[in-house]
Amino acid sequence: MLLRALKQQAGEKGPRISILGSVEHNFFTNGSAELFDCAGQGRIDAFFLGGGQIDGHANINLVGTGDYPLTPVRWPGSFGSAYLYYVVPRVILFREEHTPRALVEKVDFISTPGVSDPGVHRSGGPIALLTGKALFGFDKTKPGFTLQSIHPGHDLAEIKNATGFRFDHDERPDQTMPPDPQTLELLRGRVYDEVAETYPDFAAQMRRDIEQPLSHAS
Amino acid sequence: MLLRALKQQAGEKGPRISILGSVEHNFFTNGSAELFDCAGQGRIDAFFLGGGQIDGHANINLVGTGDYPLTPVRWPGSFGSAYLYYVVPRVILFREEHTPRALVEKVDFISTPGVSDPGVHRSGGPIALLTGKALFGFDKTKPGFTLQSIHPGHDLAEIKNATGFRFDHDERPDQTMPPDPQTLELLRGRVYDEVAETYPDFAAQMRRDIEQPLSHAS
Amino acid sequence: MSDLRALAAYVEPGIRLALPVDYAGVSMAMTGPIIARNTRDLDLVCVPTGGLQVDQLIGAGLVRSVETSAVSLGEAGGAPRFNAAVKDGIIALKDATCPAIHAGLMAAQKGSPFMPMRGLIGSDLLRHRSDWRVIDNPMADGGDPVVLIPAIKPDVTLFHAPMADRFGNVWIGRRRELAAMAYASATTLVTVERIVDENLLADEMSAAGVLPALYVTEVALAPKGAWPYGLWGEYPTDTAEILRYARAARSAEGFADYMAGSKTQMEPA
Amino acid sequence: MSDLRALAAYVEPGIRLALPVDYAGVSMAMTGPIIARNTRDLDLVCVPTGGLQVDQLIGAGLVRSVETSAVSLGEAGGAPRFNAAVKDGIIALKDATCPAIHAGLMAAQKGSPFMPMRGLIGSDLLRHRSDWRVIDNPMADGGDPVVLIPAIKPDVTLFHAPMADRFGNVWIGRRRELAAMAYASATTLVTVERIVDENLLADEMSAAGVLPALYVTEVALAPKGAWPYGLWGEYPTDTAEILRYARAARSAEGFADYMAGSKTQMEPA
Repeated sequence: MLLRALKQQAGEKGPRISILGSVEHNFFTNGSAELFDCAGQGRIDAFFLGGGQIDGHANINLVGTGDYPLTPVRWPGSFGSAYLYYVVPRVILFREEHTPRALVEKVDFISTPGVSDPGVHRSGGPIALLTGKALFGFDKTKPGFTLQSIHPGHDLAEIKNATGFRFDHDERPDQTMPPDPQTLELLRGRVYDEVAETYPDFAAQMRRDIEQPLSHAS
Repeated sequence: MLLRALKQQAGEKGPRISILGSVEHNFFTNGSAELFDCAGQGRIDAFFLGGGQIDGHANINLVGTGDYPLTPVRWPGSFGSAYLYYVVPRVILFREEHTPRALVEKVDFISTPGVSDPGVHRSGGPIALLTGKALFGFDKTKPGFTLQSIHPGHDLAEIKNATGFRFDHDERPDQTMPPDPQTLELLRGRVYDEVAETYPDFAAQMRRDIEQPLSHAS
Repeated sequence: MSDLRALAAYVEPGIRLALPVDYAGVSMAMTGPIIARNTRDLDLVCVPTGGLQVDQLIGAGLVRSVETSAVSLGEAGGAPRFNAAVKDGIIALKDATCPAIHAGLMAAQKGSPFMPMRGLIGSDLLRHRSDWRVIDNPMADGGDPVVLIPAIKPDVTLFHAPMADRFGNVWIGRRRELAAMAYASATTLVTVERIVDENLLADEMSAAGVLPALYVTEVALAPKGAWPYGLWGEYPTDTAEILRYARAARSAEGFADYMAGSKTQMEPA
Repeated sequence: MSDLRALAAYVEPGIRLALPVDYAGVSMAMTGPIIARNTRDLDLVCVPTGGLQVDQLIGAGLVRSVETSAVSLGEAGGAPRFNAAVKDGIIALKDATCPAIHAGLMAAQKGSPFMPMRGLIGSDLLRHRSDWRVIDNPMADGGDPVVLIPAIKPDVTLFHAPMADRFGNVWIGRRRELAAMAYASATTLVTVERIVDENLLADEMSAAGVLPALYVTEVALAPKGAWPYGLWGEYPTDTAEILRYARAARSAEGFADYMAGSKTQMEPA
């Protein structure tokens, strides 16, 4: 949405974005199977995927902790991940919570694996992982994550403590570039408005979270 | 259509009839695949199937005569026969032309077979064959046709000469019952009107064919 | 035209019942009548995920198994009675992924024994699904494993739609998963906001969004029948009510209280 | 918005070109511009059968192979240039049956290598199709042979529809095989009767019959663009004209004369 808003400000045609459950952002007409068909046809370039647990091989657990099926903590389920992760070329993983219980050495249940054996049809997979503290890239040949940059206010020692899997990194990692004011304005304006159509409570909560520190600062 | 017209005259709900290419008689909304899906779901009870050649095992040839693919006489093709014939319980074969070139001992090309080997999934198949001269039943266990009745104006010797395959028959076969006046009126009135929506020229031709002998007679 | 109780009579013990995703048209109006009959041992198929209705049927003790890609209350968080039933081992789980549910229904729609599907290989979903098979793609020169999903043939499909006509044709618009569910099912029960006089198939514009009567067993009127879920093109989701449920249903007692309260007040405020 | 010549430029030599059945929306308006480019070695896929357009492309010598369940002129009888080309061995034949064509397109739509299909076993269609495979159903206890149809991935799909909007969304109504063709194809070319101003996806009623712009490469205006075929909901078939063609095209010379005459008079009378 940000990319589309930026491109449209620049007078260009932005990318198509689909939000499940939205009318305004729903350009599908063949029911809930169409997204997956579309991905199978190679028409979807990128996809964002969260996870209850993410491990060092980029395996994703969306099912629950402990021994399946009697998982003491049960999450909703795998949704379309066990398909989209295989066929969408650029999957960006995200997990706001950057802790050893979220970023684990090995997930308790593989909803969808980060890498596949040679010979298994796989045209897609993870390219990055974004958390509340840092940005990682993913190299499927190793396989493993490499720290790309650390968000302002955090340091390498903290990242290492907070991450349950091993990862490669430079001795002095880059800092994540904050968004410029124009981008921030778009994010907090138009993009929130668009998100609010489908996730009104989430958008309202985000707005409150942002306005609070701002009012403290003033 | 006749059955529906009769039932509706009697105040009953008639069967559903679909004519491909018709708006009025099209209650499908999922494109041309829906008829076949519907049959696969077991929702279609009966189907009429013609054939360029029909043989004694009820094999149907809709492709052409001679050696495939260089058939000196090419017919349009197999349409949906190689599926519907397997899954529609009651398939009624029809061939107006009752000659040894139409009803053959062995078809030149099997568009769809009359019977299948044990172990092959087959919930449907032929039950009868109607020609311009006679009505046959089909027994898949033999497999083969049995003469049921001969249309008025024809006799057993003529049927035998005109039929390229062997068939069982009584020594003195029944005569086909002509339709009663009410049925005939429905056929030549409402049913033609309904057919004319999709096949206007065919319906007009049939009307002319009927009116000619009638005007001769008067 | 039937009433909700007549529809509920089709939901017999031990049947396989298909229910749509929260935004497609959930017949919440039928949840009460089904629970009132106390029909047990239901095998639910969520197409492709489940929410409030699934959670309530589980909470009421009617459910034996759930085949689904997820169960959640969306913005209101996890599905409390589902999560509790999983933890206690009360329901059997057939965890899937969305396109596998669609593939199973498509196999039934086509009268095919299975559909192949990419993905899945190496996942624990596959490891726990003994009904799924892996074969080497016979079109390839060797290797190339691919998963086969068996046909999913629900006994009953139940959903809510904006309208039906007097002939039993139901307007589902672009929510074609509802048609896919009906194609695959022996019986299809539909509640609608309204019944219209004109034949929805008579006009090409409306016909494009119709599930023909051929696939529809019963239709019943249920205004606001998706509430507290919304219905596309009709009314929004009542998120406050779903949050109220989510809080109440954290405990079995809270769930029972909420459901008892719903009986007296089935209509939205 | 493009013109017909711009659309014809996508039809390059050696491509696999998918065309719809006569009653679904044939872009007859594009037949002339394609023939004018003299694009040879086309592999046609008829979805699921072919008619006038297929016969004319074959008559003009552009076609290398035809995958189809049938080619005919309907009430006007056999397709004369197709029949002649078959007899002379000029075109390669991939004779199919309707649901096999749909199955191949569905495999491409799903990103699957193949689809299984009942029927076919024991037919000479199967015997002549080396690209189809028979396997024992892995879901059965043994035996139960079933045919696998490989994915059909056309390079280009071409059809005619009543309308498109300014954003490239095309209204196909209930002719969903047109969507199936587009899903399966790399490029989709559409001619339409008219372009409308409003976004067809903005209203749920019209949206239900829309092929979204996402799948549409080019749209061009071609009023009466299916003529002499009819277009559902718009105008009837001009049977007299198809009969005129059928008579003329019995010989190669008659065909050439007819097509030369069509160039000067492309519009219906």
